[in-house]
Amino acid sequence: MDFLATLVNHSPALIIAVPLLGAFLTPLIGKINGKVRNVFVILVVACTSFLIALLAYNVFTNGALSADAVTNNIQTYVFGAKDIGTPAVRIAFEVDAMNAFMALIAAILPLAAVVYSWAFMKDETGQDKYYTLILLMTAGMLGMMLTGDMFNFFVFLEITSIATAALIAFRIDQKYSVQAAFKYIVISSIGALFVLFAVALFYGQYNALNMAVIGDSIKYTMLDKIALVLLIASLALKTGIAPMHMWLPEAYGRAPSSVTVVIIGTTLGSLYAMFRMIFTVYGKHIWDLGKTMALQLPQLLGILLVALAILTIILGVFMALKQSDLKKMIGFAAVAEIGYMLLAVGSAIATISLNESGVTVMTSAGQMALKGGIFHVLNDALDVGLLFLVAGAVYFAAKETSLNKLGGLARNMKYTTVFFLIGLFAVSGLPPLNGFASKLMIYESTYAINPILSIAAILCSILLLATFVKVFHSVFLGPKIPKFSNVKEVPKSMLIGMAIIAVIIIFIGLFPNLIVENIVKPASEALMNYGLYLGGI
Amino acid sequence: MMSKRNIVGIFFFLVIALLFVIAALTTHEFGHPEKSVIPDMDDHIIDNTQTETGANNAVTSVVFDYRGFDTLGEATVLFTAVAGVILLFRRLKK
Amino acid sequence: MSEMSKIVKTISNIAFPLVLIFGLYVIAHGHLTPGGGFQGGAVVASACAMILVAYGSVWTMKKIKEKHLSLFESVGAIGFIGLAFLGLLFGLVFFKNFLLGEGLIFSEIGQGLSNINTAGVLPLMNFAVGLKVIAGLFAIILVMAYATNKLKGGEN
Amino acid sequence: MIYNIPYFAVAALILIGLYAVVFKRNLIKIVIGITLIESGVNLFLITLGFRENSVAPIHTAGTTEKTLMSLPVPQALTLTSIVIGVAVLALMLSLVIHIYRHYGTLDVRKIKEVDE
Repeated sequence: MDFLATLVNHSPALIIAVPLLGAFLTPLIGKINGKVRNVFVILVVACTSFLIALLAYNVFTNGALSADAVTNNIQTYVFGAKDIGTPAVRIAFEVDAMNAFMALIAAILPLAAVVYSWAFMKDETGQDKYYTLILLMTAGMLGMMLTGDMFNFFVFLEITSIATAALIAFRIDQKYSVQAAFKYIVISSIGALFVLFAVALFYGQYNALNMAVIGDSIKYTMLDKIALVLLIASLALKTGIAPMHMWLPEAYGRAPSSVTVVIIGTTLGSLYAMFRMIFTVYGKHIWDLGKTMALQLPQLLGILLVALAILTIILGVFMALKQSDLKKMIGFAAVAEIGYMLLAVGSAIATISLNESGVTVMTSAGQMALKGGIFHVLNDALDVGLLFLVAGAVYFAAKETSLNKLGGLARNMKYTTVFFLIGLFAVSGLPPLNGFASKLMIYESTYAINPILSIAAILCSILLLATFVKVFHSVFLGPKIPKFSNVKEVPKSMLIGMAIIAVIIIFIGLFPNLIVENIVKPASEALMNYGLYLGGI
Repeated sequence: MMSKRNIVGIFFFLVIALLFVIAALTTHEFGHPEKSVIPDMDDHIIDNTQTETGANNAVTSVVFDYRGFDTLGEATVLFTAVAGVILLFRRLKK
Repeated sequence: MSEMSKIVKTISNIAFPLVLIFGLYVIAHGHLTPGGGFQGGAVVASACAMILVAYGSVWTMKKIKEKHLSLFESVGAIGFIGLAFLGLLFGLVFFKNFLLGEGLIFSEIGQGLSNINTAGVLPLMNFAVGLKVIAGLFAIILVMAYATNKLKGGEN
Repeated sequence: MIYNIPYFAVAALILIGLYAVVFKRNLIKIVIGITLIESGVNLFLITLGFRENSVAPIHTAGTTEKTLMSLPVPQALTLTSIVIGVAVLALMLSLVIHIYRHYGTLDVRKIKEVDE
């Protein structure tokens, strides 16, 4: 058990270091043999997922594996020394329940992606670099989700965006993918540079880079307000929230499907960072200073986020209706799904107010909305990821993604059809799958806050279901098309990749309370109790 | 010849410009970082770089020791860019 | 890029070793003077870029392929992260400066400009990063120059 | 306000870069705009760390003597940010080369015309 405790103690560093080392070794191992390299990459990602599972278990149980590493459900790791010292000079990772929750998402998606890639990428050139970049993306995404240092966050943001842009342009012979990659890198480097400017503003005022230290010493100066605006704008840009959503469906649609699954994780990493900035770094603004200010920051921020969210949902759903390309259509559905998360969290922020005894609290509806929003982050990653993998399987088998030309694939591709049905029901929120569980929480809580929001959300969800049913009909049902009569079921590795996600979707759909009670509730409490995070350093 | 898109663009541009100008006005006086906060972290590094890291050069001690993990990330960024560029200019057929 | 005239070639032949030495000096003295792995690596990479400009990308591509440079870069990166892992092994913390004060190489504490035998793993990390930056930047320049050469129809 | 002139240079650099990204039609100019924004942010970091009458943060005469030194952390951050900028620039330029290969032009309007 001693070894296990040591492993858990060092797991925050190893979670980043193992995929990085794997990425550096991949070009060397690729020299030996393609199969050896694939096995190696899958092993590296599986190792990482295992470490994440250990870390998350330790954090959620408050130290069941290594009690001395965890206090108040927060595990810290300082690089280069035993502790961070009185001025926090060193980089520290601070993993609380919310970080662990996000890391769990990042544990599932790359694993499915690399297993799926084995057959999906079989005939492509440049596989060494492809796997290297996938591992780098995984490492960067995990770094974004675990780090407790502002500048370190910027570095990982850039690692993910460069790796992502290169992979979006993987099919360089198709002009649209090159274009989508260029758009993506322009947008994301502007976003990242604004984040860096905000970091510099913090540094100039507080002479600190650690999130907890900044959050502890933050005042309500003009520069803090500017930094908040820049952070929210740039992270919204990177998350694909309307009106800055145009890059997202293109990037999702033009990248190879196995890459898209990981890009979903990176997008959600940016979303997580936005929540972390609002709830923790600006926690004092939202909870303590809010009661003394004439202009109520939480309400203002909440209403702004809700407005953006509604716009995102409506734009996403209506643009999805118009699409004639399968992958772009799922991309717009992904935009709408991000809107649902933002809607829930935004309305939760808007409910923060003074109660009778003069303490700032979030109402119970707001707390439920926050839980629903966080739960939906997990569900969206799984549902949209599964749909993209299915779309990739369709492309792999039929070499076509246009909805007008596809048809009648269900006869030859039985398993893929089943997976698409699972993804369809999950993403449009039908029972008994996971999307229903989280969307129900969002509907209930937003109905208590403002019925109009809830009704708009439900209507858009129904429209989304209608769109997907139409797609299902035109791709998988319908008359047999002679061009696709020889289509075969996709190879086993791709089916396994899809099955990994589908099994988790069904599990969460069957036991939603298990997940909500054990994982989602601690995560939402970690966001609400910013004091614990600030006290972790 | 002002299209609607241009007007919206100019509006957002002006808003962002205002942000940066206000930031430039309200940042502490140039050359006097101690006017906003006492630079604890940097003074700690300057005073202890020789005893804690053994290096005379405080910048190198920050880059490779105090914030060594950032440098790993930075090296990774360069590695990523090289991998990406080679991937983009690869031969498409085997 | 096609090759340039004899004058340019001769001058760059003379300048190349000088720039190379200066770059290596900057890398080796990273913990004592301004500079370090990145800066020195960029200097050496610019020397390589000068050769590339003088002799043309086709000639350079015949001498060294980008996959070899990519391998060198991997080695540098593995060296860097390997030093961090050694810190975990010997110093019990990832990125621990485990050589400092242990009596092996680079173990002394800096007392001024003269002593290069200081700063623990920092000089080693400088070398690893330097190798990585030389190979990485040169690979980027070489690949892009070769690709644009092909784009123009290979006028070489 | 006269003391803040370096910060106005920062704001000017960032805004010129942003202007190029938002309003220019040539892809190379957009790329130049991004590098301008990046230079502005780097300049901001460096100016934040400057102390009047200070020397570079390198100990040249043993541990005992003390002189006023400028802040080392912003310099390290800028170093990191410059390398990241180089990486982004390399990738963007290779994407521009590919766009030129596909379309034969770098003008955004002409690229849109070809797409339709």
